[in-house]
Amino acid sequence: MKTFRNLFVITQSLLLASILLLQTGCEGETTVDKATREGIFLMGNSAEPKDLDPHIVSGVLENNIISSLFEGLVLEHPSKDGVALPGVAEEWYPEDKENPTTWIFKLRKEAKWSDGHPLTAEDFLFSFRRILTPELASDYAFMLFYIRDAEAYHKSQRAYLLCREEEDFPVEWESLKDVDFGPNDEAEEDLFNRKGLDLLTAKELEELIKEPKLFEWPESVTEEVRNLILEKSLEFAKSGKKIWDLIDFGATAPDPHTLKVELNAPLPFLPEVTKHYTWFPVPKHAVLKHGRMSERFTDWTKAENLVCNGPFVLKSWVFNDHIEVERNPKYWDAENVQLNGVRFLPIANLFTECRMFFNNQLHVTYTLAPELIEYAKLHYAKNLRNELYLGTYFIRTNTTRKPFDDPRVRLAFSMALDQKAIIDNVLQGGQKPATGLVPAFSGYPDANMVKFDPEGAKKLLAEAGYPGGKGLPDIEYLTVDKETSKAVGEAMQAIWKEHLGANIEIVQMEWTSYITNMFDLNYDLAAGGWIGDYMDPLTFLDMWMKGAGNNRTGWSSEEFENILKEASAATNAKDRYTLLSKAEKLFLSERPILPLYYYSRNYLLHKDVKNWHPLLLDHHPWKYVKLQRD
Amino acid sequence: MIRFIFNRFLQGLLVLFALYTITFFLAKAMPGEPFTSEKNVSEFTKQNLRKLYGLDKSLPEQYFRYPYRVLTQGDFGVSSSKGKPVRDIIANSFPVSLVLGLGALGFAVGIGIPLGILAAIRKNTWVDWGLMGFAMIGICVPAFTIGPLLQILVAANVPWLKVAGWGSPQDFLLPAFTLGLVSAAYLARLTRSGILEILSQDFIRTAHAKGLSPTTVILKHSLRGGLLPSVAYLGPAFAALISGSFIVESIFLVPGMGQHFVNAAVSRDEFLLLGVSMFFGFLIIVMNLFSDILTGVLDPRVRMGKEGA
Amino acid sequence: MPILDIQNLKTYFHTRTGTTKAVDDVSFSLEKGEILGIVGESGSGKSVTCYSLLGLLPQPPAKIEGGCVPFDGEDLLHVDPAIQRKIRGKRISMIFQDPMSCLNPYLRILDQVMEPMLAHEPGATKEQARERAIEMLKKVGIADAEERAHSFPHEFSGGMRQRVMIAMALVTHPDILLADEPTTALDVTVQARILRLLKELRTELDVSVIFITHDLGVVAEVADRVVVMYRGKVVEEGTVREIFDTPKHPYVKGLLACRPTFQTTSRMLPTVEDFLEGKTTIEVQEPKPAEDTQEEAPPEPLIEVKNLKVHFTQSKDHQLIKAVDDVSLKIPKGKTLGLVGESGCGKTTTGRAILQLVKATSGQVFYDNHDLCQLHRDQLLPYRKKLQIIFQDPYASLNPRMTIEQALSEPIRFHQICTGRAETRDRVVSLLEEVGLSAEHLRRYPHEFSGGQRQRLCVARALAVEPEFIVCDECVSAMDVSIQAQVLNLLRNLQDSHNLTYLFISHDLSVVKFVSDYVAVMKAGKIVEQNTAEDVYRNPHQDYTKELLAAVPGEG
Amino acid sequence: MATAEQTSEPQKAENMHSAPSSLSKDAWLRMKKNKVAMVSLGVFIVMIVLCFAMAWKCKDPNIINLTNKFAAPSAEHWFGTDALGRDLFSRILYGGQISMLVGLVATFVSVCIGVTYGSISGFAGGRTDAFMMRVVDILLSIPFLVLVIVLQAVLKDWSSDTSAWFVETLKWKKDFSDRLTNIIPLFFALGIFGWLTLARIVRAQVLSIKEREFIEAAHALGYSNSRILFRHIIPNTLGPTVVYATLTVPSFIMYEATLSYLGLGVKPPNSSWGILIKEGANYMETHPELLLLPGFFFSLTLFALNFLGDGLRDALDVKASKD
Repeated sequence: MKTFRNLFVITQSLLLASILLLQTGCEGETTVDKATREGIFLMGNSAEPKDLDPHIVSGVLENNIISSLFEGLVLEHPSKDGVALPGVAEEWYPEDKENPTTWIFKLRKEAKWSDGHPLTAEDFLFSFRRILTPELASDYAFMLFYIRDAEAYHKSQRAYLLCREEEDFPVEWESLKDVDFGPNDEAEEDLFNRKGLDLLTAKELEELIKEPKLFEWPESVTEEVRNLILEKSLEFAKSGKKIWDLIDFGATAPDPHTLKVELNAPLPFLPEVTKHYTWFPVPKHAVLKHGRMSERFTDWTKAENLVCNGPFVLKSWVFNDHIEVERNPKYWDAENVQLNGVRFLPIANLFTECRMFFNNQLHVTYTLAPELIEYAKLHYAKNLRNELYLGTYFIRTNTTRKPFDDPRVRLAFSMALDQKAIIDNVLQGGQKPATGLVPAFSGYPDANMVKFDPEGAKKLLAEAGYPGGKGLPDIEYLTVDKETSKAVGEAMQAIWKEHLGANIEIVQMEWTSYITNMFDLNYDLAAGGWIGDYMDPLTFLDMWMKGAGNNRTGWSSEEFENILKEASAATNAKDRYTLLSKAEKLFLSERPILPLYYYSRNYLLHKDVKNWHPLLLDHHPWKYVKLQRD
Repeated sequence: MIRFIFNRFLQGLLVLFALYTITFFLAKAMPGEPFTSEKNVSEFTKQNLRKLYGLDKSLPEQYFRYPYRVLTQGDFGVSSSKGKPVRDIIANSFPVSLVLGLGALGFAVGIGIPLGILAAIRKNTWVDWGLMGFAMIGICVPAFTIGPLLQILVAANVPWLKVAGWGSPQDFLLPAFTLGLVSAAYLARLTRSGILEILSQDFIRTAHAKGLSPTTVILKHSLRGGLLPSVAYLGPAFAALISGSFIVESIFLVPGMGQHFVNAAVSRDEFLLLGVSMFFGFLIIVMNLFSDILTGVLDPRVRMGKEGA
Repeated sequence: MPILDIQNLKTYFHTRTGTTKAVDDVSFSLEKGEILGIVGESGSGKSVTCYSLLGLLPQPPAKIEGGCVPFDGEDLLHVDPAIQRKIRGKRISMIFQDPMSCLNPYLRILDQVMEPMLAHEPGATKEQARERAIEMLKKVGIADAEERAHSFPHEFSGGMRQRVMIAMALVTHPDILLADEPTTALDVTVQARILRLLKELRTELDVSVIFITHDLGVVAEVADRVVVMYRGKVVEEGTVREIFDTPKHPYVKGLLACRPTFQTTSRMLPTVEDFLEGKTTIEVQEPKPAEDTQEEAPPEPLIEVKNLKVHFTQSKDHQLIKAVDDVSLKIPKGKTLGLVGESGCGKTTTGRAILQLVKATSGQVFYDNHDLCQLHRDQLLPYRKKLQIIFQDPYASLNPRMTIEQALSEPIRFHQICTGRAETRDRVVSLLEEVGLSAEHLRRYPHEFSGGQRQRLCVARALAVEPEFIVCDECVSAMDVSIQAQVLNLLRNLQDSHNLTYLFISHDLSVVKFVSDYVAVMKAGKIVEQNTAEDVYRNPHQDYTKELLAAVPGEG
Repeated sequence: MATAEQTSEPQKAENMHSAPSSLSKDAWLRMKKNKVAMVSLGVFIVMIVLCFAMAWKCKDPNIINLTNKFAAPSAEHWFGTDALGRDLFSRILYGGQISMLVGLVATFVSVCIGVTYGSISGFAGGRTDAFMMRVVDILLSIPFLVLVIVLQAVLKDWSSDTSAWFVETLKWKKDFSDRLTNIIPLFFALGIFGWLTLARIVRAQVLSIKEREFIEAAHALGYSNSRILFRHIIPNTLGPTVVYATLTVPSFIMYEATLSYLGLGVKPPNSSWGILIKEGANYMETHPELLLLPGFFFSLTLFALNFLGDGLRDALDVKASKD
């Protein structure tokens, strides 16, 4: 037996010895020390990007990488929100200051792609057309819908484009808004409504003319109009022309270094919008070298092929492991770029990310797990960043179902929500209680309509016919499979039980099921939130229009939409804000959503990082970020 | 032998096809689709996306199209969530999982089997109970507890070990240990009972009668037969180890294959899901076959017929 | 001077249920160059004695309580384990009963035969060990030793394996060889060859042998001197002649008497108990004067087997094995047909094919003029209870997780012989009493019975369904002679009282001679000779039969 | 080495006086002699009493007190409170109800399926066996999460509808029927996968048992196949089955937590050991007691169960009872 035990000891010590062997050759320098010395910024970036093609992706994490590789017309300010610095455009101005519908961007002449190819207005025109091409199916094409005819092109609105040229078209086009020009997935299987009138081929149109029952028109549309539309569509379809030839696209290039953008309506904050990566240029020559314009996921974004115009170029991309960028010597402002490179790590696990930071493996984390905030406050107080973020967390209500079809019930639930208690005790991330829908903006009035008022809530609920919660059905609260979402749900469950006597059943689901159920209005209450896409209140308001992709509450209001329309026509920024605020108040008085808090971003930042300032959208322009050991 | 492998290969093909059928229809039965997003994606864009991935076709057409393209063009489709060909994703992540899995296997075998032998030798003593209790801890304590504990207690205090990451040679140690621990525990139990079974056999008495030392008796005469149950266990277990583990990969930031099983399901990434599932099914089949062959190598009686007499 | 002198050896087993004195004050000595036979039945302590010498007993539960065995200046019983290991396998070697399970199935023959030499002769190279191993394998009679040494044990036949065991034991040229029932599991002809080999090797290698066996015939064949053990004690010691001709102890007398031989003519056997109880004259029933009727007209056959063939295809190499090849048999009602042959000759398969437990490839089995082979599973059911079987291993053939009551009442209920609970129970009790057990055994499990009792239980289970025909498949082969006598007597009694018909399958020619009215000799799937028992034994026609008869130990 | 014959007849007869009447009673008598198993049984019973009898006397486990979170142990809260200020002790006890129920019922279900399936496969042999084992291969490779998501979608409304039916038709208490109907889908999910390995183990056992002579004797007695299978073969596979089954209990309990998070199981604010451990692990740095205390109860129960399983195997093995 003894010999046997020896054998056991030997195997174990061999194992240990081999581990110790590995130890030699490792110096005492931590990962971050080394990176700081080399000027490489180490960033936790939550997940592997879907792609590096600005026209395909739609996430925040991709933005972090893409904004290091590409540069748009204007650039974010490193410390001020809503301020634009020159990017590819040296200067920009609306043709008419009073009515900013047409904008001119003067591009810098020395702008170059990283392969030395000059960057001209033509590249922008190509990029705009590319992202709008229906076949590319970009999720985010709507960000360009401000440009004249962009929407019509992207959605292939054939009938509209054909008929608007017709001077003696019998009716207002507006009156045809109920026609299924686009696809209608609720239509019956064998009807052309499912495909959409504008998308029918010549053959299908001929078939339809022969057999009119194949397409259901709204009753109000006259025979004459129907035939006219069909005829024109057929004629066009047969001609073999493209929709692109039909439109009068708003973006043009008067000369190679001037970009002219004509919009549907005046837009004073267009430069803000162009900071978004959907407006970034892509290299026409490089994209076409690796595939067609409308092809997704071609090889042009591969590490060895990617051509870009930002402060950095792609150095390596190891799938699911890291993406590293390095200095772009061809960048117009290369001498002012502070970092030698950035390494993005797809760390999905929040705890791992924090522990990597604690172990000096990261300069900045993507976020901070709420469970670790307490620990970070104790041990890493200097590194802990808590910044306001342009986003609102809210609970959607299903206004098509009892009891939330009654606005009084919605209001009661909103008023009973003890926002502060939840923030202070569950989230602990320094979030602000949401007083309205739109987070605080400079110049935009706070709605200040959402308040914790349990007594008022009880009264309202009683008025709605549920005194003390009696008669309330079981309410299903839909949320995702995350620990924090569950904790918030449990806290609200207890709060609503206490103040309203309501029985809440928490239903957790993984992400896609949750979204699907929410979109199908298969819920009573559902957790939700919205992060602003650009620095304007509109990004929070236009989603509540009828049929907008993210409404999903079943709520709609003509009045609300009219105010928004009015606002879009307003030329004066102040008037516009007043109108938007009016819309917000109207919305809040109906309370189809129960605002909980305004987001804040909690993350850890290493002391070596300089020039990294709090920003509402959290887009930190890479060229200013600096690493320096004090 | 060749006939046996050929037979199993044919059966394997049928298994793969059945697996494909089930996975395909399960994937279709999940709520939502790859393009479900909280962003405002219009029905029009979705239709274009469906067209792009061939998801607009009728169900039977889609059902036959995939195997057709796999078999004729080696095309496993493009992942809708990662924007890369599924073949490349597997080719990129499988080697990582393989290294991790082999490391885990190393730990499992290196810890589990010696402990099992020790427990068998000291049967029904405190050594035995202690070791089996330890094995029970390995089975009870989930990876999401062991992993972070190792990060906090080990990685944070050992300068040359990183909390997470993949790249330097020592990076595989912690994740492989975490991954291998459960298998080590199972192996310890299986080895213990396997050896005890063999130690009660007559030929062990013969070996003692020859005057061999106890170590030789254990190592030469009882280990081979005593390992048979472990080998049978290791077949499918190894397939599971080298196809990665979502939890371990997530905790230690390992770019392996396990995360695709979860991510593909959550993002309704049909082709990636089919790809990794079929690959896993293939591994299971191969490993089961391999473990059957290895059983034959260890036990010469199995090679010839069922039993000698 | 004796080479080994065992003095007052005491080995006890301490278990939770109490202490068993397995070896209780045993003394004997082994002279140089002799073969000493130790005879005794299972449980007599003969094996434990040998294991004690080599320190092979698991301690606990075994404990050597006393005695000393001086060997080479050391006391074998109290020597340091490391030194004991040096003696074991080098100076004293051992071979065991079942060569199937005593060779490591996972290692090649050569490795196993080389191993003792490599372990005990540190200077020996692998090459030398290999040479010596091959030489030894040749010496024990393995043809093509060079080639076959690379095979695994399962590729060898039983006799070959025992030869390998012997080679392995003698490869280090030991002084003493302990042989524990080395031929018990072998066929008679093989046994004869092995015994001859042992005798040859003894002189050639100058080794002293302790030969342990329960078979008096074997001892008579091989030993110079005999020690008889009973319940842990030596009851008698002497030369073979002394023991066989003038046994003194009643146990030895009983042992000699209860063994059926070719000369036994009585219908019942005396039992050891009779002798131990002090009966001096043993009354056995006189043979019935039935021989006349037998010779005149054999009664109607109950079972008739015509051209029965059972062929298997081996799954791996697709070889056709003709296990039973064109066998025809007739078994008259109320009589016993003995089926003899060596292992693998197809006698067991024949028995099972008759009972339709194995599907016949072709041929017919008539019972009451119905061809059983043609019947469907459901149609067969009424015949199941008419035809029963008793197996060799009574332990393996009883469900270990069923009490005796459950095991016996299940067939009764199933075949609806009795329906009521009480009625069934009465029937079970009467069955138990019929086979010599009692109602107090009802709630026990099979493992709580001794081998002989278990076989009685198997008989009782077979009787439960009131059969007319029973296949006894080697049903006494694994038993000690005293128990064998009891079971044989029981079978005889039952045959008389129930008018049963037996097919008695065995490799033991003496037993077959004793129980059978008719005998069929089988070889390689075919019947080579078939006649009345008397005729076959007195006047064998075939060479094979003669060879078999000549090989029976103690009958030459 | 001590062969079966060694114990002599008279001693046997003495043991016979207290002859037990059935396998289970007999097994119990043997187990009483196994100290480790009896201590384990004691621990296990204490756990059951704590969770199922004591729990009702404790505080309501779901009362939230946001201002008193992470409280240290006190007379008021024996184990302190959790992240939402709920009493940890009563949460552990109530969680234990779910976990033990899930662990034991799911194990029971998977043992039932696994044993039946595996034994049929092994008993039938040949092509049926090959087919049945390939089905196991297929099920083993099916992506678990996908199946769970589908099940969740299919069963989402089922549980509340069923619960409502219980309340209306059978007049059950709403709370009780809700909890019941919520965990039933869990058994579906666990049941589909839980039995696969067990089936393989049982099959291997059956392959060797069916060659034994008592099975042939049973055939000779004309018993039907199902009788042979269920009366003679399956009882003899119990030993390894019990051991493997106890090894699977922890994984079932942990799976329950994962499934609950996907909406297929325990509904918040109710909890289980798996969920408590999963959530407690997140506070590892700051409040390790949230992980350690439920982890302790969980491990203790499983240790007890495991040694109990070992003891049970030995007790069920009638042959081993000799020494």
